[in-house]
Amino acid sequence: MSVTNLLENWSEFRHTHPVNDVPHDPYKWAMSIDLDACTGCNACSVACYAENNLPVVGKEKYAAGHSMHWMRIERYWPVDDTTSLEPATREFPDQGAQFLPMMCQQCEAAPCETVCPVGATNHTPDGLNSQAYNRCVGSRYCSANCPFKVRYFNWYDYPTTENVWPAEMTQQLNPDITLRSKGVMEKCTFCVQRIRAGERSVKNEGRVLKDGEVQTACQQVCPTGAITFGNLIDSESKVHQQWKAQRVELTAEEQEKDKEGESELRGYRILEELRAYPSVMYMERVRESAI
Amino acid sequence: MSQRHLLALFSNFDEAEQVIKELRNTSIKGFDVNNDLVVKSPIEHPEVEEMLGDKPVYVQWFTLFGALMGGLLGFFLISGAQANFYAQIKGGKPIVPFPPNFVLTYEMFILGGVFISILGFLICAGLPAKRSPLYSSKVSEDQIGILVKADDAAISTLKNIFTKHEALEIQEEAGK
Amino acid sequence: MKDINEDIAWAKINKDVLKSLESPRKLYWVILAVAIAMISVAVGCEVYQYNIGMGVSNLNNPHVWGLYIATFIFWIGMSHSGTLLSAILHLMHADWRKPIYRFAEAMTTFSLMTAGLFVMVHLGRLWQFYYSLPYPNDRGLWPNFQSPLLWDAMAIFTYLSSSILFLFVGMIPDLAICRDNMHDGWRKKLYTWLSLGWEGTDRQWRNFRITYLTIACFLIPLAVSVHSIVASDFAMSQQPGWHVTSFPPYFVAGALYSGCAAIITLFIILRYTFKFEEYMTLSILKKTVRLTFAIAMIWTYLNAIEFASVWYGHDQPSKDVLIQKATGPYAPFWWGMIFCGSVVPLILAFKRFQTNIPVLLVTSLLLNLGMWLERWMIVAPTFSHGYYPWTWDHNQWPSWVQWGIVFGSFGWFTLLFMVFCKVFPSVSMYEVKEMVYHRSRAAKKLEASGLQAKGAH
Amino acid sequence: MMDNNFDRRDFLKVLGWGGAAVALTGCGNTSVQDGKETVVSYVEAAAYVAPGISTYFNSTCAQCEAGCSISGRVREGRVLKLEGNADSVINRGKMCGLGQAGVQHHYNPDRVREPLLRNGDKGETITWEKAYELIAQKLDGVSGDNFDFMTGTISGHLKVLLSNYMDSLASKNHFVYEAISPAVQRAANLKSYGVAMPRFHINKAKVVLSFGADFLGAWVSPVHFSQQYAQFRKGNDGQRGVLVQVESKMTLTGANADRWLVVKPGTEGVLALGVINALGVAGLSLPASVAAMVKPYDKERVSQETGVSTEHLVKLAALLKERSPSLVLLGSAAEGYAHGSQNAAAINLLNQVLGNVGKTIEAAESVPFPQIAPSLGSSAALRMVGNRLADGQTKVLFTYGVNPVFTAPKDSNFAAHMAKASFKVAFAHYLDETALQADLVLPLDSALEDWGTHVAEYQPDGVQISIQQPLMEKLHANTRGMGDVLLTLIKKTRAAEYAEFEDYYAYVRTALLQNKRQFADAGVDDDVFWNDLLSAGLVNVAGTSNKLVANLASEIRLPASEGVDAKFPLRLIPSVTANLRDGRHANQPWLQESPDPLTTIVWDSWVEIHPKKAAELGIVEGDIVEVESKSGSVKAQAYLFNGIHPDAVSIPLGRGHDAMGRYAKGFGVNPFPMLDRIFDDETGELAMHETRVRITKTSTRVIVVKDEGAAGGNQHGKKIAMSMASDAVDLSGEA
Repeated sequence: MSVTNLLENWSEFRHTHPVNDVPHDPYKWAMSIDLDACTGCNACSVACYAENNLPVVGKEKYAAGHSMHWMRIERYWPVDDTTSLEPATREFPDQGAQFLPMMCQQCEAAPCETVCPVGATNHTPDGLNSQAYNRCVGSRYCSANCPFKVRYFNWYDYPTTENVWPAEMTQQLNPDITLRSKGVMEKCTFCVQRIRAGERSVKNEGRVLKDGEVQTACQQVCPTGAITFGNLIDSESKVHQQWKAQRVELTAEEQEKDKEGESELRGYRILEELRAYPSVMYMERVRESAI
Repeated sequence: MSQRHLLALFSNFDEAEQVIKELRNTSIKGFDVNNDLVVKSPIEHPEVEEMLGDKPVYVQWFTLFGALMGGLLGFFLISGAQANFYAQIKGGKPIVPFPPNFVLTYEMFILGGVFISILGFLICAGLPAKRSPLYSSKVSEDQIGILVKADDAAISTLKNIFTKHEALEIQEEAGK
Repeated sequence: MKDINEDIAWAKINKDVLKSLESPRKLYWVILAVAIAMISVAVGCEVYQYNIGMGVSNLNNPHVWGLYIATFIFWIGMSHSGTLLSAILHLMHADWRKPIYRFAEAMTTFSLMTAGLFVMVHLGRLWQFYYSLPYPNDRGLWPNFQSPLLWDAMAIFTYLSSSILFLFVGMIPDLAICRDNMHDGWRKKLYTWLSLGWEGTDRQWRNFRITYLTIACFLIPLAVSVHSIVASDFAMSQQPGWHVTSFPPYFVAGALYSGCAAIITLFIILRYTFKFEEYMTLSILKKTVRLTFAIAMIWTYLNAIEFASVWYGHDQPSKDVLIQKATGPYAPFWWGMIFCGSVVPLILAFKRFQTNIPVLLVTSLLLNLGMWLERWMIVAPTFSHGYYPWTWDHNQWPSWVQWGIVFGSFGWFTLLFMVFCKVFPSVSMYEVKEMVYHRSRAAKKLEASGLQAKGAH
Repeated sequence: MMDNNFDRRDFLKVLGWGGAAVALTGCGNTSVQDGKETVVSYVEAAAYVAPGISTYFNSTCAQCEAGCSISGRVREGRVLKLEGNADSVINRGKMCGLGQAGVQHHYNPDRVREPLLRNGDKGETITWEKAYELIAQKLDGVSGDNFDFMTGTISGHLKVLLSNYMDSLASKNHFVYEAISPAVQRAANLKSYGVAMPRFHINKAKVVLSFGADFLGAWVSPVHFSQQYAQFRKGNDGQRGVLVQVESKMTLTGANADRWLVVKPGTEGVLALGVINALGVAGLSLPASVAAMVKPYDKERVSQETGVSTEHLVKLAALLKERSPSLVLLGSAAEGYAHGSQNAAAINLLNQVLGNVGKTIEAAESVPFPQIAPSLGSSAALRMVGNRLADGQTKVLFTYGVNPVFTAPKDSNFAAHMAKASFKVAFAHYLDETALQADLVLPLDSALEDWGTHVAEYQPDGVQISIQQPLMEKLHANTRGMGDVLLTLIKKTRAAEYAEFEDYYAYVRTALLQNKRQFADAGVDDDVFWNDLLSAGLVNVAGTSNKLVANLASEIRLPASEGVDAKFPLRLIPSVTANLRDGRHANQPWLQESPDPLTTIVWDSWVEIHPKKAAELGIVEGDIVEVESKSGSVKAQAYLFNGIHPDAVSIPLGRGHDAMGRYAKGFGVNPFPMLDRIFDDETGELAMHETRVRITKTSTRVIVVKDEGAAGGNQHGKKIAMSMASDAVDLSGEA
């Protein structure tokens, strides 16, 4: 922690983020989710359990609010009176429900990062919100400050908890990922293990990853292809094109859509007004007006 | 020529003041009122100290030094560490952000100030100290003690002055 | 009303106070026993939680914080009035502080120690707590200095060490008294060692005065900063109901408030158990009570300000949280806080209650209950009703483990405090002497100037 | 410390001792040391095992009958994850949650590991040899008429082998039982289209009108239909597809509909005819016979009978008329009545009237090798077996892939009748309810350990024969593949013919190689062909094409809307959830903990009831309510749900096991037993939706364990899950 280092790179150390003049390079991982395609079937959530060694906590712990689903499917009812505390005010949900896959939004300016006392969660050069399990001391401040509440804490030592991974089931565990012990925070990583493996594989070829070479587990499984994941910088990537088409700016806090009132744009980011700059763009569900 | 200590105890400050006045006025050979006189009192009593003539206190300089050092150390330690800790962005804030570092600098400023002041106090007050040859537990109770150091020759004169001002008790260091 | 007798013999002062180191009333031992019992409950709970995991506390997602943090703030808050009484009043030359500031400072120190424990208890991986300390290591790993939690750690460390030093320095002359009056034994050794060979020489007194003054000056801004920083844990966050500008002053006021209430409680207990009726006089109590009342009103005002600013602001989530506090499952506790914090203190406005020991005891306890509720109502409701409706959870309730540890912490504090009062003079002898000395001289002057002065002779 | 003469050797000595001390006190024996596990060096590991490298093997998903082709991620010889096989026309690389949980079927800690012979109410472990002998001697002297083999849907060479085995025993009693099957519509389709299971082109339709067909959840081939649905939503020639769902209890598909129309249970047919009528009114030319038939179904009557507002009826007709082609689907909700076939006929008629037949409905090709075509299950099979058992016709009963004791209505007394059979063999993976009734339980390889071929009933394109191959070594030494078991059994009587097949693998291989020219040009070397086949995991063959016929139903008898049954005023809708289906997978924890999409409830059953009705009965969420039918009753937590008709309550199927191991036993309730034994008039299928119930509140209340928070489904004005009107946007342009 030499002071010379401090003085030499002073301007760099005073740089704020996100701004356009220091783009992530060569990767900025991002996602877009088409709510019109999402059917709420939960396949992505199960895929996440399979890929990321998520513990099945069982009924009692689930009841206590200790569930560990990194990707949860939320089900909303269209309501006429949004202020009422009653779940649904219509007699029948005659326009169906609305499903929303919610996972860590990998914010560019993540509220969880600043507050961690030990710096266990940070913003990586390729635009992920990383979580260093073995650095975490479990103050849970990050979760307290997460607007989306997508961080999940290991309230118990699940690897040694009965019936979480009984004998044979341990063989299913993904060796690319650690098992989290009690007292650490965890969350969706955009399947970072797959990203890193991909990066390694192309490194030898001296090129960068092409679109589709790395898929997240949820994207890979989604039967309707509602989830798109990729490198936002790569103009070839689908996610880039979708963000572009929806005119959603990663570093903007208000999008075209919000500016022009009547818009045919579907893209938006959740709780954007909090200026966390999420890396996940959602595309509005569409409802037929003729019936 | 050998010197000896002499301790006289008085019931109240007025007596003690009289004694000191007299000692100051009468010049006794082998006894320097400014260096060989120590007043011991159960409570803090500025007036007596005034009579002893102004003796400067340096603690506040320690304080100043400590506070500044604490502050500087605080800021550079923290900023330096931040700059070195893989220089990772957190929450879009600069890697060396001012508001947090100010808070910590402020704390370090106070910490340094307090610690070094205490150090200064111990140094200036000469604590921890060996017990002086003559001491009476009365001093910590309700009596004022006057400890003098003087040549054997002067001892008797001093004794007389003390007794004149009805010293409750006079302790004398055994002669050599 | 009877105040400290001005021509009380100094020797008597020594005798009376030193007695407190020898023979307290039976009640003392009862209190000690109870305290130890309470601690063992907490220890049991903590061991259980440590082994099984934080889950047993019934905290969950989104309720990741609970009573631990709330009680942490509570203890931090309590520590403040020690500084208030001893430092601020010292600078203001309010001599009535002299008989009571010693135990107030002790209270500061020990409540800080208790607060520190809660940070530990709260951690998911207690065994790794040292990750949050800035120690040089060859991997160049450092804690995250941006985190308000780290500011907390730093502030608390500074505050704790400073107030211990302040307490100690102020006690040196008294330690010398103990040294001189104790018959041989471990205690005499202890006092001899601690009093650093103090003899009350003019040189010592001179430096002593300056040092004590300096530290007092430092302590006041420090105390303010400490609780503002605790407030930052919330104000610096982004959550509705936490992200409030007025939190720092609000927290400080609350801190002084609970502290003063605690002082009243302890005042009454000490006064009885150690037979200090002659020194901890009702007139002093009365002054403390009035001070408390004033602070209570300040707190009430700041509280109102907070609600008002939320209410008139356009931040709907914050508004929802406020409404939730007042109407949701937390409503009983929230209104309880309002009642204990803003209504109960009105009792203190009545002269006849300002010296009524039983009433004051009950009241002060109620005030502290109110202050504890306040902390809980700051921490918990935001979790149950945050930004993200899907995760709203109104049913979470702390488990017996949480309650047990909170309960035990009071025992822990009481133990430390009571042991201190038994081992060290909890009334500052030399300063009481100064007090009566100056008062009697003042009286004499009055007499000399021909005016009728009462109380002399 | 260095000043004392403490030289290096001493230091090491100390270390050495210290180390030893640790070893003695610290570790103790490892499971390897005391022989519980064995260490196999990678030096002698199988060729495909490269430490740290994952290899992918294609196989077939056996979690349901859709026959999705899967690609298993295998590393260090362990299967880690199941992913979709991109080459499969059925699932095109995609999977559902149920399918992915296949690994938990394989690794399930509660699998049967040894052959168990009933001894009193205990099972004692025996060897396979002993088991085979036992079977031989029990079958000795039992005539084919007295021998029943009850299986679930079965296809491919296992089916061939099975039928040969049945021949060898001169038995015709192979019963294929599926508790939940589209049997009624197969019959109806056969009548109206001439094919039992045509192809549906959701993606080509502009409007999909689905009568309770949960094609995104649990209907026929959900993963395939989900993909069609995605295209359908993107729209073809610039028009986003419109989904209208008609049902009495919202399904996952209903939840995704643009318009969800709740109908009085059982009146789907009426509505269908009503729509036809309305179409006629709207100016669509109807065949005279049809016009006559739907005449009585004017919009007022239909609206009054079904509860669908005339406004929506007209709008719907208009939509269907102007946006063609459309597609009308028919699902279990419409089938599950005594007049299910009539409903089906009416709904199919709507398709015909709209001229969708041939456009969005096409004849599927039939499998070129009929003997490996799937033998389709029905619930009628249960009835037949039940009767035969009751009459004592069945002396020996084999069961495979079915759990009738769990899925049979209580009134059918299946368990009791089953006891009458003198010898019952269950070929099982777990000790499920049926296995517990058996005299002999034979442990089977998991689907990820076994060989086989599968042909799905629903074939979206050509005919796909999916290959099933082991993804890893057996977990348990004493389990056997069903094929191998059958082979062994059949060799008892026909040793000569099957001598050349030393195991089922050899059998399958030979069988496929025989037809090599069907799949590849004859020149290809056998091994090359075989390896290609295995790596592909499937083979597509041209099926024999079929013609669609257009039989307009001449007459449709729909019951007049019946009055309210005073004793049992409500309808019970046993809902089929995408994850748990008929309960055969209830012991897979991922499925138990994956929230139900609509209620977000986990690990438990619930009773869906409309808030209005709940208010009448003073029921609030979490009340334990008792649901009683003539035949039985269950107690479960109430969940207030707007997506259900006020005159109906719904309980999900699949939970409520009292066997099947730690993850299934004791979670939730099982509504199967309480179903009234009312059957479809024509097909004799169990009419699942006919059961009438009454519901009473008990004194207990629980907190419902669900993912949904205190805000329920309300976003409180926060822009979280947003939606917009279709006319504001053109999706076809989007990236």
